[in-house]
Amino acid sequence: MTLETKLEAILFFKNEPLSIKKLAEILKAKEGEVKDAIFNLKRNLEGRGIVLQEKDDEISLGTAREYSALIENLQKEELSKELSKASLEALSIVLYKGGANRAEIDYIRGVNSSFTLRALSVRGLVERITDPRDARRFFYRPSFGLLSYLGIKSIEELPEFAEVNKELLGAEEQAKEAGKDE
Amino acid sequence: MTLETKLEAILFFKNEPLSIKKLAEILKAKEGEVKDAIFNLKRNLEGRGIVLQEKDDEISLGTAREYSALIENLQKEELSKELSKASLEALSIVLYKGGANRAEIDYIRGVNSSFTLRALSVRGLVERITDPRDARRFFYRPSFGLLSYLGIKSIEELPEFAEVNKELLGAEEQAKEAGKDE
Amino acid sequence: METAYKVKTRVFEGPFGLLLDLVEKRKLFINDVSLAEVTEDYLAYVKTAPPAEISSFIVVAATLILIKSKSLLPSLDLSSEEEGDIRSLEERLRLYELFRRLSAGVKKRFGQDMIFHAEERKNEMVVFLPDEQITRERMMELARGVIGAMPKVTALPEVPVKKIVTIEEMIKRLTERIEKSIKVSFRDFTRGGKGKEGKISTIVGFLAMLELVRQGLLRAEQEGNFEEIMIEKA
Repeated sequence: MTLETKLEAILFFKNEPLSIKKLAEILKAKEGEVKDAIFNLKRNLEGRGIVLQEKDDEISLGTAREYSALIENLQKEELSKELSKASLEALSIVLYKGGANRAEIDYIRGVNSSFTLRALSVRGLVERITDPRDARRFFYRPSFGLLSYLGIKSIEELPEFAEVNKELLGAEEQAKEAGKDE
Repeated sequence: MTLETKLEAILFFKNEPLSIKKLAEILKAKEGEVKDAIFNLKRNLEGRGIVLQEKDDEISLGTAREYSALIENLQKEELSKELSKASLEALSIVLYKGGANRAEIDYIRGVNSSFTLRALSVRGLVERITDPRDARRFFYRPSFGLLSYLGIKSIEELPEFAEVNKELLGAEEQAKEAGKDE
Repeated sequence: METAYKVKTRVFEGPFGLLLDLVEKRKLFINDVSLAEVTEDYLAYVKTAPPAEISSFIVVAATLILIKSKSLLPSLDLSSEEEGDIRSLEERLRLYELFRRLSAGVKKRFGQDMIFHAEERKNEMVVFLPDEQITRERMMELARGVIGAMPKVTALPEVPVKKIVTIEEMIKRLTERIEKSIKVSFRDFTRGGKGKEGKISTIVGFLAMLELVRQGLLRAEQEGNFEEIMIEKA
């Protein structure tokens, strides 16, 4: 029994995303050790039917994207793959910014996005949490469900992620300046 | 992609024992080939957290026996945990709507409730049955245990039931109206 | 893929979507020159939009008018705030352009090669375990709370700014003023409103004036920089 195999057993049994913090607690290990175990598990799963997904300090198991068609046929509930333009825009913002509050999304889109965000949250494509910077607001971040629909193991696998994310940090500063009086 | 990794993906996803016959059907392979793949997968999973289990003619993935103490602890911990606000909210909807499917609960709460409902199911607070209106979905209704815990014989005895029930249905209609562009 | 902006058939997508379509249709980059060039098309669309939607376009319309005015009257002095508005519009439009490009990539991938999480276990062991938080009163409070948090029909979707004044209203007001007094100063007409609302009102007024001049209903005159713009019925 290694930390890595215990980790695998726990993830399989719980069948839901778990945070590194929570895992460290269950495993009675340091978070750094858990991270090492995650790294090893990820490597060991390479080329297998199961993959490890990572997002916001949480991890989850899923089937590898190569088996998409095979598994989709076993799925009972019909998946809705339709996304409106508004939804696609909001999702891209949430993805490439690594989460955003409504004001930030509205600023970029130039229109109010509250209904779009609600619909995305209901569909489980974004997670609605309390904004860490302001408890009166919601913060929307990508969900594991969204990564799954996109067939990616982590947000970094999105095309152009590193460049765009960096570019956005710069733009965000400007936006803050410009949006000060709004 | 080999038969072995496909098998792993299928077993992981289905999360229930499957017969070799059924697997051969899904994999469009001969039973002999499936048996070989099972043999390989079993060997490959040796010493891991997830292992292949065979019982009668059925196989499934499970956690290795060494981890049973760990898993038991997890189970206990999960059940002794206080219910979250999200769970209580979902429970109140199931009660005042007189049962609901997940889509309806998601819609009313504005967030996805999959994990929340699972937690309620495991604790015997709601019963999960096939939705009489759509066999591909589940319908959640208050359990008898829940009603007797609340000291009522039927949901109509809940405080202000008629009024809250009506408001709930009305608000649902309104929200659909308000968000219909999405 | 989008080669032409079809004003009549296109669904409402907000001011940036419209503006970007117009700029891209002409294969232009985002800058003050291209924005000045598409201003009229933008306004033409805004005028055909349903009243409930016009409001979301009006702030951008106001900035476009500024850009257009500056290109028509190079002598026009812009305040630093106005220059800031123009810069900010260009930046926001570039940001929006970036996300529109990224969302095309997201669309391409969405639902293609998917990852699946395991299904729920069918016969999970069930232990009846209530929680002392579950009481009749609490259940009612929570149900009521959920109802209160649901969106209501009265909240109009996708409308970002308060409706201040429409172009048509301004044109109507302008025409009435002109008809009453033959010659009136532009500043007098817009009554030099204060703050954001006043500024927008001035800008929309200016736009309305340009429109009437274009239609040949009005004649406008400005004798020099900073001088009053005098308008009269043609």
